[in-house]
This record gives sequence, structure tokens and C-alpha cells, in this order.
Amino acid sequence: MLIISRISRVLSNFQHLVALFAGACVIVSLIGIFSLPLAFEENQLYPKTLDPASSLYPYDRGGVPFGPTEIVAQYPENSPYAGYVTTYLTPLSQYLADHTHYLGTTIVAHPGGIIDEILYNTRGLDTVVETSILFTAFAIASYLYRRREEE
Amino acid sequence: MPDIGGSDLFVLAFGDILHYFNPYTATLFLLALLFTGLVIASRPERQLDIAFGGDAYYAKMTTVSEMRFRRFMAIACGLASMGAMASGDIFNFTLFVSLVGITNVGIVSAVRIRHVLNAAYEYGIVAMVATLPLFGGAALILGTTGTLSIQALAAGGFAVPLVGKALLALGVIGEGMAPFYAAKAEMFRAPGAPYVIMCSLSSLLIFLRVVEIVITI
Amino acid sequence: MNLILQAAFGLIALAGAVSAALIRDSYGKLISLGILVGGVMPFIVDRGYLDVAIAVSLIAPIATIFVLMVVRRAEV
Amino acid sequence: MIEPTLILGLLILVIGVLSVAFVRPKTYIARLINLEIPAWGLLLIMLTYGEALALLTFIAVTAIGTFVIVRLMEWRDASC
Amino acid sequence: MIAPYVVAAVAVFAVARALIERNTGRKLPYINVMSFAVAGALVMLLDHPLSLIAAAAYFVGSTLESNAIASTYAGEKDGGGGRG
Amino acid sequence: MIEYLVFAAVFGLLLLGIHRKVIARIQIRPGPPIWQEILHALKFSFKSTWVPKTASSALFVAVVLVGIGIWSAALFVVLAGESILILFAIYMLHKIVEHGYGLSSGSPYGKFGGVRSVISAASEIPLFVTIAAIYLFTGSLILRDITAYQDIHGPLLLIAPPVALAMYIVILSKMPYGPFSIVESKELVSGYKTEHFGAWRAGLAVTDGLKTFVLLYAFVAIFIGAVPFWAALIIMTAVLISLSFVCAVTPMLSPFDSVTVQGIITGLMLIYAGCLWWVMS
Amino acid sequence: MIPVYSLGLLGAFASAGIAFYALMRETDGLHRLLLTDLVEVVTLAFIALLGTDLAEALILPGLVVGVSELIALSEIFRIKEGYTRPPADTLQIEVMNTAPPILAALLVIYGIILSGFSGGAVAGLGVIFYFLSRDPGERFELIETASGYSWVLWIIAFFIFMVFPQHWFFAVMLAGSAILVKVMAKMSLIGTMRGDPDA
Repeated sequence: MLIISRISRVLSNFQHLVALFAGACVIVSLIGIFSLPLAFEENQLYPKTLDPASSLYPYDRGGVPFGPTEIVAQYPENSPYAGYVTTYLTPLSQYLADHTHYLGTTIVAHPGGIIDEILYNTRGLDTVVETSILFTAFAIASYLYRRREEE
Repeated sequence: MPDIGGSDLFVLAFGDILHYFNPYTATLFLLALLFTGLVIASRPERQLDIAFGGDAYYAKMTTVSEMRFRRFMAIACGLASMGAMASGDIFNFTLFVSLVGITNVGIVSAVRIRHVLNAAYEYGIVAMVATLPLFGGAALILGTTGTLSIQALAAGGFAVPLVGKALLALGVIGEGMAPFYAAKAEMFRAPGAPYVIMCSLSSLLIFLRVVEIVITI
Repeated sequence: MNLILQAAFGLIALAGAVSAALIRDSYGKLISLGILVGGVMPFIVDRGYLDVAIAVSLIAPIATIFVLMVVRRAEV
Repeated sequence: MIEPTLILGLLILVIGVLSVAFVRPKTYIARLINLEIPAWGLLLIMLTYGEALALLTFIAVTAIGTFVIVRLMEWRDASC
Repeated sequence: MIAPYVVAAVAVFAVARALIERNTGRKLPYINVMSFAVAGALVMLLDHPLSLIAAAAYFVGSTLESNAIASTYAGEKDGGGGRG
Repeated sequence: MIEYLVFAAVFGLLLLGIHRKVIARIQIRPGPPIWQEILHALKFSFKSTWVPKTASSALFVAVVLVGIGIWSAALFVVLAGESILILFAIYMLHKIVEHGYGLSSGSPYGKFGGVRSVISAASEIPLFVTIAAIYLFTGSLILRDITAYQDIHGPLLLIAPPVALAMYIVILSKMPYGPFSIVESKELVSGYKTEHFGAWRAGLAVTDGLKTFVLLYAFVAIFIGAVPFWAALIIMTAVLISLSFVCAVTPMLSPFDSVTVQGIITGLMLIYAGCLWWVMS
Repeated sequence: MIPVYSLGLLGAFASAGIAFYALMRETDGLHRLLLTDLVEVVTLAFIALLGTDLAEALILPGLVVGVSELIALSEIFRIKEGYTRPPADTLQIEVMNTAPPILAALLVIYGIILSGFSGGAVAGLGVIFYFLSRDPGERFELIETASGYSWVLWIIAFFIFMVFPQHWFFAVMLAGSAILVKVMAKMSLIGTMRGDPDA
């Protein structure tokens, strides 16, 4: 009975919780190390091929503007225009792509590109939730910050 | 597909992310909806505290701005748990779970009682480091199977590593289940019952959901 | 970039990392961090991500300046 | 053939994590500075897989995160 | 092409020198040498006008950084540990 | 279906009455008559009813309805042979309802009852080990399939006694006057129930009756299998009496000790389920 | 031949173990906050090891989740510890007189060209850096409103993708710019949150 009450004294103090959780995570990390090697599934969603010769490197995924591109989505039938975004270039990014060779990241980050395709179209809900998290966190921070200390 | 929560009732597609309901998740979803409605409808109670050593007691009042903020957080928490109940994609689920975690912290962080704030901070730390098991588990499952869709995984043919499942479950536990519940109990001493209940409900719901996910995949 | 250059810059990056970890003085740590950045940068450029390299080399000193804001106060 | 960048990145990541975990001297600032080391290791890992956009965002966000903690420490210095 | 190797050797040497040096103030010149060498290496790695800009950006950035460190360090020493 | 509900509530209350009676007899007291709980429920239905001034009124009323609602749903899940995962989800959500009872009133006693009910969340965790173990045997969590499995292989009670024991302990921690019923310990007046009176208290009594009935019935259905309804009632009563014995002879644990004991039980169950998984795969 | 993925996982799991071990031994509040930041980095390593386009698309939300939780927690920590006096002076070294406007302008322009998350983060950093050397003033409400509206715009863009996929072009433009404004505004708010609430 003594050991039980000692354990419960530790548990009852919420200061120990982080340690408890971290300990559990250490154990699971060890399990993770012991369960290696894990095979990497080659048949991935949205795989990529790198073409260093392209001016869109490392994001050149082929396709013609305003036409579909082959991208491996989970449920292609749910986004009928999947792949269209990937091939679109705004005038600015078209200009950059024509004139330089090493600005692939900038061009693709500019609206249109494979990441936009995934973030906004096929897996758009992730982005909705993620912006909501940002929104909530800022709501908390700004509420606490602006609350007058009027005790 | 193993039969866990009954057959699918309804599937809602957002691109690659499916939302589906089976009797089990639909029950949980309806409860989340019900309590979110309650949060909107009800006003906080006036909590009475006894001053020990005498017969006196006093009521803790909740200011209007604090009430509004906490109500907003509780509604967001309800919406997040509804999303987590319906989501059919592992990464999307983990994002919803993180949202539940941060709204839970938000609900109590507005309280000015130092003790409650301490508990909220400790819980916040746990909720924040819990993103490692959550996202790490999702990434591990994606890496070893090549898909994130729960329905595709449930259809079989994938060897989901046990450690991936363990990470996922551990992450959800970190966002607020027993025995980490003790920190929440401290948070619960805060006044404002409808909102505080939302904390407890949401973490229970995500835990119930992750049990289904872990058994299904 | 051939193996010799990779080894050289990799060595610089590693030396920066190890010394940043071991040095006890805050300024020394920041300087070692600069060495680490100097070792990493050729790898980025070698891949052909020039835009990323430009952005990273502008952002890295900003992070250092942020840290300097507290270093100055603490090192009494 | 394993990319040398990946090896280097993993090495720096582990060194960085060790240096943050067992920081010497144990001050907030030392830990804050050491936090940058694993970040650069992770950057090299991202570089290996050509995740340039993620890399760029990561460096920017790390700087912002540093600022958040710096700001907290400034308030702390002002109040104590 | 021998130039990149020379530059890399200079960079390694500067780093080694900087790490051996105990005094923080005297480390900074070696860091400047290193950043100059690295900037040179950046130019030589890719033969393109844009890499010149990248090298310039890196050099400007690292100079800014070491200047900031140097002036904060100097300010602290002059101010005797006060508020700079 | 309404007749099932009424029957279940009344029979559940009767079981609770028997529970009190048995405990009293073991402790050599006369004890209340066994229909005392039913009478209580009826009496409270006709008492005057209002909402305390400090309470959060909507929540105060709604939790009573939610409590009745979820346990009615649970009853139908059990009777229709649906997924036991739903049943256990409802069982865990009962915690939220208890918490709602306690916190909505603003009374300090109610609050302590509610907080304690949150602390004792560990009592539900063995359930999931139970579920996992059952799943390993039957490959399904639909009650119909589990019953069908038992028709072929015999009752699960004999196949996997530790699993049955885990669920037994879970039910035990929900029984009043037991070692784990820290939410109802006497220093909290009536725990989370303190401020609910009149018709609300009657509603609470109905919830308790339904809960007892559903849990015991589910225990019979999951671990013994398909039996005639009257036989199920008899077995339920027998299980309840054994529970009463345990309650009567054990002292109540202090809140955190109770959590720790339940946690240790969970850990043991987890090890058991792990071994089971190891053997079966 | 060692499989690359397993090697990477070994590094990631080892880092996770070390980081959590340190967190287990740590009791001080601020040190714990710093360690959670470390944990975020390790989290991203897990995702980065996938090496697909999807991995990249998952890193971006992961990053933003990490930094937003850090912001919320740091503010809770400040209130909890009762640090109520705002910091007075800014960094007084000569580079701060010239560098911030130029660097900030460069970063903001580049961020606007990038658009999306990455652009928001880069531009937000630029704005923070600018606010460092200037008095933030009373722009809080305005920035917050802008970010709220841009959030709504992004939701609209999302539904255009789902309901009217033929208008994908409009949606991608809307989404890219809305996220840019949203993330940038939020990040720049941290810059204004340094001083007195009523400054």
C-alpha cells in the first residue's frame, strides 16, 4: 500500500506530468529504434523527379499550361482539375523561368506550382485547419497581451 | 475492412481528404455538436467558494470579455473535435487534434487564477511536445505504406508498423488523457463550467476516435 | 561539387556545429554558428537553389541579431 | 549510395540535439543559441531531398521562433 | 580548375585559426576571411551571374553579422557590463 | 421501444436497491427495502423543482437530459447488437455528464465531485484493453458477431478470464459505495449530485438505473453470450450481488490512490493484451 | 548497403529520445519551453525524411503549428510569471540604424513574390525586423482585422476549389495571396507585441 500512495503522490502533482509524458515518449522512441529497419514504400503519393536542367528545378513536374499534369493523388476523381495548378505560370514567373536557371523555388512558390496544388487543392483541408491553428494561437496571445493588468 | 464501428453511412470528399461517418463516429460527432450547442446557449455559472476557517463564502465572477473569449475558444474546440471525429485522413486528424490541444489551453489560459495558469502552462507544454508523436506517427505511416487515407489503409494490404500506431496513440494521449488528466483536473477548478466541460469532452472524443483509427488501420 | 570540396565544407560545418556546442561563451557560440552557416551555404548553392541561398544568407544574420538583443543584457 | 549531405545533416542534427539537451553552461541564452544547430542539421536533411520551399520557410520560421523567445526574455529582464 | 580548392583550403584554414583563437575579439577577423573565402567558393561553384548575387548576399549578411557581434561585444566591454 | 426503456430503468433501480440491501446485510444493518431507489425516483419526480441562482441554467438542465439520452442510446445499442465500441464510448462520455452535473451548479461540493470524476478518468482505460483483447479473439466489435463467436467457441468468460475481470473492475468502479467511488464519498455531501433536486434528481436516478442495467446486461452479452432474457436477468442479479460483496468489505480509497490502483490494473491488462497479441500473431 | 530511410529514422528517433530525455529531467519553465522548440525541429525531421512533394506540403503546416503554439505558450508563460513591465530600450548598435529598413524591404518584397506560406513567413520576419528598430505604434487592430479578412478569403478559395473546380485559377490566386497576408500579418503582430499594450 505504501508504494501505491507514493506513486499517487507523484501522479497527483501536475508538475510531474511533463516528465511523465516525456518518459513515455523516450520509451516509444526506443521501441522505434528497435523496430528498425523499416522498409520505405516506394509507391508514394505525389512522388517527385528531379531534373536539374529545367529552369523550374527542383519543382518541374511537366505538363502544359492550362492542361492536366500527371500527379499521383489518392483520390484523383475528387479533384477533377488536379494538375492544372501545377503547370500554370504567372507572367512574372514565366519571365523568371525564361531568363534564369536557378530560381525554381521562387517561381514555384509564386502562385501556381505543385506545392500550391497540394496545399490548396487536393489536401486543402489541411491548410484550413492549419490556418485555424495559427488564428487560435494568435487569439490567445493577443487576448492575453492586450488584457489590462487591472488587479 | 475490419468491422469496428459499423458500416459507413456517409462520405464527404474534400480532394484527397475524405470525411466519413460510421455509426460510431457519427455518435461521437453528434455529441460534439450537442455540447457545442450547449456552449453557445449557456452562460457560465457563478462559482461559490468557501473561505476556510469561517462561515463566509464568496462568488467568483467571470468578466464579460473573459467569458466571450472563452466561449469563442470553446466553440472552436467543439468544431475541432467535430472535425477530428469525421476526418478520414491521418495527417488531417493529427492537425485537428493539435487544434483541440491549443484551444484547450486557450479555454483555461484566460482565467486569472495563478494555480490554474500554472496547470495550463504545464498542459500546454505536453500538448506542444505531443505534436512530435502525432506528426511523427503520421509521417512514419505515410513512409511505410505510401498513403494517409484511413479508408485506403483499412482496405488492407499495408503493413502499418506498430511503432507508428503507438506514436499516434501516445500523441493523442498527450493532448489530454489519463493519466495526464491530473493536470486537466487542476485546470477544471476554473469557473465557467460549459467551457471547461468542452476541454474534457474534446480530449475524450479524440481519444475514442484514435482507438478506432488504431484498430482500423 | 566533388568529394574533396564536399569534405572541406562538410568539415567546416561540422567544426562549426561542434564548437558552437562546446564553447561556453555566448559570443563564441554565435561566431561558431556563423562558421556553421558558412559551411552549409556551398551545399545549397551547389544544388542550384540560388534564390534559397540568397534568402537564407539574409535571414541568418537576422536570427543572430535577435539573439544579440538578449546576450547583451545577460553577459554582465 | 547515401548522399553525403544526408549524413552530414543527421550528424549535425544529433550533435545539435545533444548540445541543447545537455547544455553547458545551463543558461537560457546558451540553450537558445544551441537551438540553431539542429535547425541547420534539419536544413541539410531537407536539402538532400530537394525540399527547397520547406527549407526556406523553415529558416524564416526558426528566426521568428527565436524572436518569440527573445521577446519573452526581454520582458523577463525588464521585470526582474 | 585549382581555384576552388585553394579557396576551400583558405576557408578551412581560417576556420581552424578562428577555433584555436581564445579571444573572442580576435576571432572575428578570421571569420571575415572565412566568409570571404566561402563567398568566393560560391561564385566558383556555379558559373552564372546570379551566383555572384548570392555570394554578395552571403558576404553582406555575414559581414553584418560579425559587425553586429563586434559592436555589441565592444559596447559591453566599454560599458563595463551596463546597458550598452 | 419505450417499454424497454421503462423496464430497464426500473429494473436497474431495483438492482441498485438490492445492492444497498446486500451491503447493509453484510455489515449487519437492516438496510432500506430493495425498492427504496424506485421510490426515491418517484418521490423526487413530484417534489418542487427549480434551478439554483448561481447555476449555468442551460447546462444545468441539459446535462440531465443528455445523461438520460446517452444511456437510452446505449440500451438500444446493446439490444440491437451494434458495435460495443459505441457502448464504451458512451460509458466514457458519462464522465463528461458527471462533470457537467458537478460544475454547472456553482456549488463547491458539486465542483469537487466533478473534479474528482475527472481525476478518476483512469477507471475507463481498462475498457480499451478489454476491447482490444476481444477484438483479437473475435475479429469484430459488433455485438452480434461476438455473440455468434461465443455460440461456436463457448463463452468468452472462460476463454479469456482476465478480460472479463477487467470489465468487472470497470463496472465495480461505477457502483456506489465501492472502493473506487470517490466521487460519491461522504465528505462531498452527495458529490456531483448535490445541487440537482426535484425532477432533476429523478432524472439522475433514471440515468443511474439505466446505466446499471446496460452495463450489467452488456457484461452478460459480451462474456456469456446469447441466453434467454430471463436468464440474463438472473445472471445480472448474481453478478450484482458479487459486486455488492466486494463493495461491502473494501474500504474506499483516497482519490489519487484510487487512480493509481486503476492505473496499475490497466498496466497489467496492457501486458496481458500484449502477450495475447504476441501469441496470436 | 544500409537503407537510407532507416538510417534517417535512426537519427530522428535518437534525436527524439535525447530531446525527450532532457525534457524529462528539466523542471524550469523557460528551459522547458526551449526544449519544446527543439522537439518541434525533430518532428519536422520525421516528415522531411519522406522526400516527396507531399512531405513538403506537410512540413509547412507542421512548421506553422509549431510556431503558433510557441507564441501562445510564451504569452501564457509571461502572464503566469507576472512579467508585466515592458522592455524599454532596443538594440543600440550602429548596424541597427541602417540595416533593418533595407533588409526588411528586401524580405517583404521577396515574400510577396513568393506568396503563400513561405512568403508569409519571410515577409513577416522582415516586418518584425523593421519593428525592432521603430516604434510599433497603434497598428495592432488594423493588422489583426486584415488577417481576419484574409482568413475568410482563404476559406472562400478553398470552397471554390471544392465546389467550382473549373475556377481553379481564381482560387489559387485568392488562396496564395490570402495566406500571404494572413501569415505575414500574424507574424508581424509579434513584432508589435514587444512593448506596452497601449503604446
